[in-house]
Amino acid sequence: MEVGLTHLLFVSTALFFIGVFGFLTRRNMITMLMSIELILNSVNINFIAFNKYLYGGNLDGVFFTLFLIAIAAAEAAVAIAIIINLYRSHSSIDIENADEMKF
Amino acid sequence: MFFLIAAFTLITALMSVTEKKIFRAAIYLLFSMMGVAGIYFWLNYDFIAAVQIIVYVGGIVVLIIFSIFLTQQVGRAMEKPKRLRVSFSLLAVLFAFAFCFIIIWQNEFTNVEESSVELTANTIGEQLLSLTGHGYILPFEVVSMLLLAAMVGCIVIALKQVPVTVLKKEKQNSTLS
Amino acid sequence: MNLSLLILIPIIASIAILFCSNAKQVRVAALLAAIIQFGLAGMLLLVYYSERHAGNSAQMLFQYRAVWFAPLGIQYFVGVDGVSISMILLTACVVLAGVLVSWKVEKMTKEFFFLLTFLSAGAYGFFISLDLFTMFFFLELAVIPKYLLIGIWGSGKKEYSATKLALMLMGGSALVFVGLLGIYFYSGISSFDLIALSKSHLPEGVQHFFFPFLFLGFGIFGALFPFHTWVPDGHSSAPTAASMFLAGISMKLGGYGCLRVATYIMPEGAHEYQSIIILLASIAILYGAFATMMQTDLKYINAYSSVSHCGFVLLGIGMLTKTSMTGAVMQMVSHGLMTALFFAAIGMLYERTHTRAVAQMSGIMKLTPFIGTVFFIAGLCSLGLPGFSGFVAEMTVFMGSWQNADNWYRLATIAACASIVVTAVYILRALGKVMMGPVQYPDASTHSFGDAMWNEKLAAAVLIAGIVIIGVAPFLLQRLISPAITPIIQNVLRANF
Amino acid sequence: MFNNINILLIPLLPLVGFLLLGLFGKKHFKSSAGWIGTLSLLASTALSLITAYQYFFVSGKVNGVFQKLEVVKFAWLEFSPGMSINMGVLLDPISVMMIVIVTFVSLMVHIYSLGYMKGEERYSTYYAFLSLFTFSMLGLVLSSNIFQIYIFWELVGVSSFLLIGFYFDKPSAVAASKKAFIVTRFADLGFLIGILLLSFHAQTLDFKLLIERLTTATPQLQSTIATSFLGASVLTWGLLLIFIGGAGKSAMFPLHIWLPDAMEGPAPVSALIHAATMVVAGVYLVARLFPVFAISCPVALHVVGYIGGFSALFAATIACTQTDIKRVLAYSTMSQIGYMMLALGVSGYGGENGLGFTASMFHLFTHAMFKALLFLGAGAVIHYVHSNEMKDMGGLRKYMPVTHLTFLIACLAIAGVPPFSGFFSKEEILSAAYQSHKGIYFVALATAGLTAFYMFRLYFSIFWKKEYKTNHESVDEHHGEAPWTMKIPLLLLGVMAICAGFVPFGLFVSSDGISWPSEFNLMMSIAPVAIGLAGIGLAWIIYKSENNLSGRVSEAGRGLYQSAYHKFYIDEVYLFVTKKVVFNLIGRPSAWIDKNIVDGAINLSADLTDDTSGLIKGWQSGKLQQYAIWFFVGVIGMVWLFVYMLN
Repeated sequence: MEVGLTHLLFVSTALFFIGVFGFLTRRNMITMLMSIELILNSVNINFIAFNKYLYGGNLDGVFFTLFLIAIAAAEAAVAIAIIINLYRSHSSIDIENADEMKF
Repeated sequence: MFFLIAAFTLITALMSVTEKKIFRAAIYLLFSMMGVAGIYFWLNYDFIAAVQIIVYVGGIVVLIIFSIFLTQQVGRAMEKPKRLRVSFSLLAVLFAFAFCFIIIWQNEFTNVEESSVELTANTIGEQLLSLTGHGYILPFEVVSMLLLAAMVGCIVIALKQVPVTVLKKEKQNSTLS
Repeated sequence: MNLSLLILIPIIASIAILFCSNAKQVRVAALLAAIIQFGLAGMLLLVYYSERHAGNSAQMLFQYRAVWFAPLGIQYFVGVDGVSISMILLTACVVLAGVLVSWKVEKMTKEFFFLLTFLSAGAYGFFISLDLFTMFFFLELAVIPKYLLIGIWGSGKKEYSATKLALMLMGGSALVFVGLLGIYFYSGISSFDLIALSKSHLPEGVQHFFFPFLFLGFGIFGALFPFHTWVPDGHSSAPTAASMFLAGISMKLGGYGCLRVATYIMPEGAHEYQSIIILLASIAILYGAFATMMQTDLKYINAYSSVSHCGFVLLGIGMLTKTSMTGAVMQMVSHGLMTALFFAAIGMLYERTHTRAVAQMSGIMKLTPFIGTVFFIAGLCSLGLPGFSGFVAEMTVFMGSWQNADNWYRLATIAACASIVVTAVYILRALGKVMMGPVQYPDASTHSFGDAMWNEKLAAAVLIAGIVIIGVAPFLLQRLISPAITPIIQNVLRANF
Repeated sequence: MFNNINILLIPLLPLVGFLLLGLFGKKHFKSSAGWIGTLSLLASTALSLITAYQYFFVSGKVNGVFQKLEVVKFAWLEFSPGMSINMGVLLDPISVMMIVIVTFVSLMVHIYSLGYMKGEERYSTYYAFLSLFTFSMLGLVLSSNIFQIYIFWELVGVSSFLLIGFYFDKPSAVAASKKAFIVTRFADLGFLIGILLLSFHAQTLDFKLLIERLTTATPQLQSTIATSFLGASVLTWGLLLIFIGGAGKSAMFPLHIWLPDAMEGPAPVSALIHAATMVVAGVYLVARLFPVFAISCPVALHVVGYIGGFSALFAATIACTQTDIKRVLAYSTMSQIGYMMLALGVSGYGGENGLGFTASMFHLFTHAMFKALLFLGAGAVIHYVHSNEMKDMGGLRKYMPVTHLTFLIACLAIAGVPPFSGFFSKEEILSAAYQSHKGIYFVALATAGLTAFYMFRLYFSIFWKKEYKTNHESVDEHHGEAPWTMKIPLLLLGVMAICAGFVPFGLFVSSDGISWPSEFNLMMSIAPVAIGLAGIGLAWIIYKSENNLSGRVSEAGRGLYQSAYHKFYIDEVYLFVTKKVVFNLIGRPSAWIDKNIVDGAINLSADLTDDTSGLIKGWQSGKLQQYAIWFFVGVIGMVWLFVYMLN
């Protein structure tokens, strides 16, 4: 069977929703962060796939992926800094315990 | 080959979000990232794949593992998520997945142009730093700034000593509630 | 004459007050600003007269126009006619008296006078604006300080009153803003320019739809029944000067807006809703008067009587005749002065008796003849005694209303006339109870019953002078106002045919 | 012609006096206030006499008709073209007559008060108020504009209020002053609406034009008369409403209740305001608009006559039973004013027909003199006895000879005994009534008898009846009858009370301004004189000396006596209406509705907002994953929308 764009998109969509599922169900902030990484990766796959199959003449998808990876790195670093800080103040990184920002 | 890589990626990703022990989840994530890199290789985007491995596998996941070490007793099972939420999320996610995929499935993609550019580090570098045509110098600079800001931000957040009074207050709050 | 001075001086003064180092400097700065404003207002009147005398028959004098935000056509556009000048004079009098009366404020003096001065800038700005957006801006500027004035320096259930007042007035301005947007988008000239808008004939449907927003919005400021309930609570909780400002100036913002914006730009709408306006106004007049009869707190008495008196303003506007509108403006000026005087007198009394309950006072006239006389004058003006301003204003409204030949409207006029009897009842009850009767304080020395201080005397004198001048020579005011009503009435007449 | 300044000075001099005394009296003129007031009024009196002379004898007549002269006129407040309040001075026979009465009586009262009010704490204030009143009253009678008269109408009302409540630490005085003001205010409401009605149809507020337009038959007037409202023509309504204003000020039934209570004020005030001048303002008002009443709307004039007649009889009945001497005089005043109204009511317009009008004005003139005298005399008695009650008096004729004499003159005058002034004016009224309406004639005749009876009841009770036993030995040694300042006005007014009747009034005052000689009808005078003498005789029998006749009489007509003594319970009815109906049925519900329903609605909306926010604030739980789920569901929903719904 010829592997086409649809297959790649299937993979990325599945990865995306696995990430979403993780994000919704996990209570540990680090694991939630990991789910977010999965979501970002699925986006990257999309970019690459569209670039490869639809706009072969350009490199835009590639660049977006590169930038996304860079941003993801920055995001992960900041997130982890926040998590560690939160851990210091709450002695926990359970998301259920960090609900001060309500009404 | 693609199917193998894809299956590997998805299965490890799934394991990563369902695994009870956090460290193992991180390891599964690592594998999943490598799977994604494998897809890039399969697509002949070697450079991206390399970046993927370096940044994700070598950087982010390692960072995550460190933070796990800092905040968690490794190997202890995490608290179970609420059953209601799991089932609700699962339902929502499955529905949404089906929904999205049906849209994708029904869509006819038409190829606009054939791949003509040789994807080497050289071309990427040139286009990334060029000012003309499809040059990406401005986003490049912006991203550099962003990275710098993120670095500074990380340091500020992580190093800030939380004032004692705030701590006390929060403790009181937690005991009260 | 540069009208912007009227706004600039209070703002500069309020900033200067912030930099003062002690209470005395603050008071002097505020007083100076008030006096300068008073002088400016007087000068404005003179310059206005000389300009008119020289044959300048432009509708608005001393116009100044500067683009504020070009893409939306928002301008800083000011100018005055007789109506604005009379309102500015009123504001100047009340502000001066208010500053004098609050000479003794000890708590957070600097902030108090800052807010007072700032508030006056809002009022001046409102009255001279000819651009609806600028006008709205100043309207808002005049609301916020009141919340603080009542909430911080008030008495009784001040938080409740302050919140209620601010919320209801904000609700009013929200309605006003909807109306403004309606005018802005349907006029077809994409401008907030009042003069230009008044000449652009809005489609009838638009007028019918948006008139209630504007009139109701401004009406809330002007104590339109049944949205008057902020008046009693707000007035009774506010400190003396804030009560004076509130009743003397803020309630006039509403009346002025109803006349200058709502009726002027949308005469067709005014015509459509005339019966409702008149109905509500006459209800407010009578019902406010009857409700006043049952009040036992002096400030509540005056606040409810304000509801009743402001009903005359709305009645005059609703009748849509030239005389009645002139009367409405005269009533605004007159009521502003009179009610400020009344609140000042109540404040002076309260400082001495430490109560405002009518039942707990008696024979004050013997103890403090000056304050007693001031109280009497305010009361007599309120019940419409000739020689004071209340009479001429009310009579002009009545005469004007009667010119509207519809029988039902005449019935409303008769109902409004009937209120002068009820007014006499409650005013005389209060006067008889508080001022007359046997002296109830056998040991008057233990109460700090001095007669009025210099500042109180001066404040009362300023207001009484205004009241008496209007009362004795109403033609001065009438000749100032009446020509300025002409364009409005022309719009109304054009809409009818 | 006239010297305008002189005429303007007549009302302005008292105004200057008021301002001077009101602003600086307390500090600078504490003791000289009385003289300042008196002197300014003396000048004013002299000027008004000069004016009267000029008007009546020199330049008032043109072609044998007394003109209505608008001497001064300027627009005070212009409502719309044609409709403006013009402040002006209108000279015609009745206004000239009134300024003479007002200034003269006021002067007498000023002089009298020099003695009467001596040593009062608020002496200067008293004179300030008196001056204010005099100014307002003069302004009222000189008004050239119906709105101007309303303005001064209110001003006399307030000065009356201030003077009744002069002793403001006495609760009864405060209540009386409030009552007076509110009742007359209520009447003024009618006046005001009447003005609005009339002015709208006449399109002017100036008396001259107003009268002209409402009396000359034009299509406009016809249509005004034809416009009917609730079964009567608009013009009738307007005139009746204006009459209500007049009735309020002149204490006509049923708006009379304030007048007896107004006696709480100092006696000279009662003499000036509540006997001679202010209370006749209502009569003056009707007289001012008399052509309109008589020519265009006789129905309204009949109502005036009926109400006047009823009030006259009604008040006379009550006066027979009162024991407070000032209240007796107050009811007597009401009765006499009823007489004047009656006379206007039976009058026609022009020449002989206008007899009632002339008679009414004549009676107004004579009544002002003898009633002021009665009040001042009563004041002297009260000054001497320190009581208002008849039972504390008796036998005073030896102690107060001057007062006794003048009081007797006044009593004879009011009883209509020839040749005192009241006789002439009453005779004219009765003959006018006889000519036009027999029923009213008999009412007037009965009133005349009652008047004689109660006046001499008063006279005998004060000066005869029993030996005076004083409770104030020590005080009596200090002051004799009264200081000379009090005696002079009594004597002067006494002279006037005798002479005033001999003025040939018809020559000066008539309904249409044309002089006509009113001839004295001897036949007509027999009945009133007889009935007057009968009344005096009856009083002589019952009250001359101490006996129990009066007790037996009152016992015999117990029901009538009791209800008359309680003033026919009119006060109670008013109290019921005001307390129960106005306060409890209107005022209290209004306040309640405002607090609970109108404000309640506002508070309810606030509470609803609060409750709603309480309900939905749980959504802001702070739980990140909840937010994420909603966000996710939202995104899916939107995609669904865009893909399937909007395509």
